[in-house]
Amino acid sequence: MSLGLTLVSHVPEIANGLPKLLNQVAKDVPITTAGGTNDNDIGTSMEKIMQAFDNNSADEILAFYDLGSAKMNLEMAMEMSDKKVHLYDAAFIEGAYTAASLIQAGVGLDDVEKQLKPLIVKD
Amino acid sequence: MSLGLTLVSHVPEIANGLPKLLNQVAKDVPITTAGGTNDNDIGTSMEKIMQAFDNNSADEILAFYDLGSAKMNLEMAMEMSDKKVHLYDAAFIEGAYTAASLIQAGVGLDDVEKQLKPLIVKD
Amino acid sequence: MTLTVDTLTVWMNKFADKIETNKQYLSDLDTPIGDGDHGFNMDRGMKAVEEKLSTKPSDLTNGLKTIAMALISTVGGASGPLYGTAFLEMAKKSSSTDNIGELLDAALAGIEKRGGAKPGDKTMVDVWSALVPSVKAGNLTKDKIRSAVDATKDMVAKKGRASYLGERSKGHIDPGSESSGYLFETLLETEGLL
Amino acid sequence: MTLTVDTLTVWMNKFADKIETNKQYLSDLDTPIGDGDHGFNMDRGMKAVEEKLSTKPSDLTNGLKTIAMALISTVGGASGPLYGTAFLEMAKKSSSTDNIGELLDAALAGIEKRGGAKPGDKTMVDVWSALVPSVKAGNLTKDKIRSAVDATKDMVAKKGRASYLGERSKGHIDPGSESSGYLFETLLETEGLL
Ligand SMILES: Nc1ncnc2c1ncn2[C@@H]1O[C@H](COP(=O)(O)OP(=O)(O)O)[C@@H](O)[C@H]1O
Ligand SMILES: Nc1ncnc2c1ncn2[C@@H]1O[C@H](COP(=O)(O)OP(=O)(O)O)[C@@H](O)[C@H]1O
Ligand SMILES: [Mg+2]
Ligand SMILES: [Mg+2]
Ligand SMILES: [Mg+2]
Ligand SMILES: [Mg+2]
Repeated sequence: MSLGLTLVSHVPEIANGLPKLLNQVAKDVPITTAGGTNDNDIGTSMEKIMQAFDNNSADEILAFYDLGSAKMNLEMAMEMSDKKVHLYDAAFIEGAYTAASLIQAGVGLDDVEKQLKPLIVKD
Repeated sequence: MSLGLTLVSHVPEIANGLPKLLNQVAKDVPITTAGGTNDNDIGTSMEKIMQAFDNNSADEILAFYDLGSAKMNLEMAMEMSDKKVHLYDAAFIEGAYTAASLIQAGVGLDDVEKQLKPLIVKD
Repeated sequence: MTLTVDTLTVWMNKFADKIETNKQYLSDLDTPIGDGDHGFNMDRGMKAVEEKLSTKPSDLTNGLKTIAMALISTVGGASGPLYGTAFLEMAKKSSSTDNIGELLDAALAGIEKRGGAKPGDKTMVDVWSALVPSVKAGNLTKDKIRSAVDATKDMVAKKGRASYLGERSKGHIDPGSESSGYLFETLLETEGLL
Repeated sequence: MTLTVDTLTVWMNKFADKIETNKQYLSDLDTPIGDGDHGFNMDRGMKAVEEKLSTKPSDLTNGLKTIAMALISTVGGASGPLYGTAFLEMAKKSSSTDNIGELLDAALAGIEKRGGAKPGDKTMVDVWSALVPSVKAGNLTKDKIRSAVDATKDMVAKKGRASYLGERSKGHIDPGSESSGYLFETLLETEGLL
């Protein structure tokens, strides 16, 4: 069972930039992103999130987001998608970095979640 | 006494993108950034951070960073700079968003710090 | 108390008009406690809804689903998934009933599930939870709508962008509550519906 | 036990050579528990140091300060501010002493202050804190250096990127400890210094 990440940000640049930080420590972890609205304005898009799930080659996806409205679009996309997706209310960059590092090191989902616990800062 | 933000990220795109999110809710808050190394690679630069302090028109600066080595460069820049800078080990995007919103609403430093407390996730 | 494709269309066109007229006001409400885009978001969304409904939907369920998808795709902000879920839940419910009260009950449950807000959190949930019972009791009035919207003014936001301001969110009407107020006003103005 | 501009320059050139020879190995050490750049970072930094020192510094303090600033500006990763602070603290201390042991004491204190790591946290602090006392006691050896570096292998990282891996950081030598080992080896190899 392989694990991957989907990153959802209100800002296209952040969604594009964060994988550069993560790829350095997790070059084998599939990372897909959804940034901005369908018009590439500040906001999020359920369609882009569905696309990011689809484009991710992993069997199971860990999803991270920046602000609350991104979470709503994420949850809608999860309801409409066939992929198995786990959503974390973790600090966005710190949580994604932690998960990416651990998945690269071969750590399983349970242990990844344990290490994400102290990073849960929103709901 | 006016408050501003300096944002330090390993990734130039993240440093450039985050102010777009914050400007929407804090259009009067001075925000300056330092992203990437002097060669614009992934990493941070003390010189860029000093520049971001200097370019910030506020009297006092609240500083946020993504990963630990950014913090070291931030602290060096703080030691070398004349500006009054407060450094927070808060979730990067969530902390900066919270601080920007509150400063825009005219909240003072003490109350901003109180609201940042639950977002402290690293050291 | 029966929602049909025709009354739904009239209702949505009236709602779209009211949003367009008040889009600057809604965005202004969103400025001190949010990012100042709520009116523009809703206007973009309702223009897409109007456009979609200009082709008559085959039935009520499809009409409601079309509205939901248009809002989800075009609004952009938090109000997109929230209003979108409201209409999606109405679409689902419409396979077993066309009673507007029951449909709105399903919509409210959808908004609460999607956003996790409870009454008192200074969100559109405050307006919906105050007014859906009035619709069901057959006694919705403009005054009740106004009071439900105004009641959000002194609340402290617990959800959405305004919640970052804590106590400072007091003293401002919640923008999503104001737009929800318009939805109920235009419901009231739709002849033959309530 | 006296550091001079000349011995400092010889030491730094030897260190730069050792880093260059082993840059791939250092980066490989940084791959399983970091981002795989430590050797390239240090090589970039030490090339800048060599270049700066090709013009003879006016005195020891300026020499040490020049090294610090070159490392701070060019290394890019965490090791930049750490080695940079080490040389900056030596520069400050050099106004009152040129004793290598006392200078290294100040350097170690600077690294600890800058990074907040303690012995046992699987960082370069482990190597520095094990070896500075040997320098001062006049009994530094290659073997001691090797053991200090190797001791980091079974530690669990508490600071730096490797700390994100928790228990999984075990079983790998810390790259910054390896490069610090080179710094002490070349110190040993610098004639007339210890
Ligand atoms: N979690 C939530 N639950 C219910 N309603 C919410 C929630 N978050 C936001 N809202 C509503 O959405 C409105 C803001 O919508 P809008 O400005 O379009 O989105 P955004 O805040 O993303 O810019 C708020 O005024 C509030 O009524
Ligand atoms: N907080 C710290 N305190 C002491 N040493 C540290 C700390 N963080 C990292 N290091 C050292 O820095 C080394 C990594 O350096 P480098 O790879 O150049 O930086 P980066 O991790 O930013 O890519 C680690 O092997 C460790 O020895
Ligand atoms: Mg808004
Ligand atoms: Mg918005
Ligand atoms: Mg590294
Ligand atoms: Mg690095």
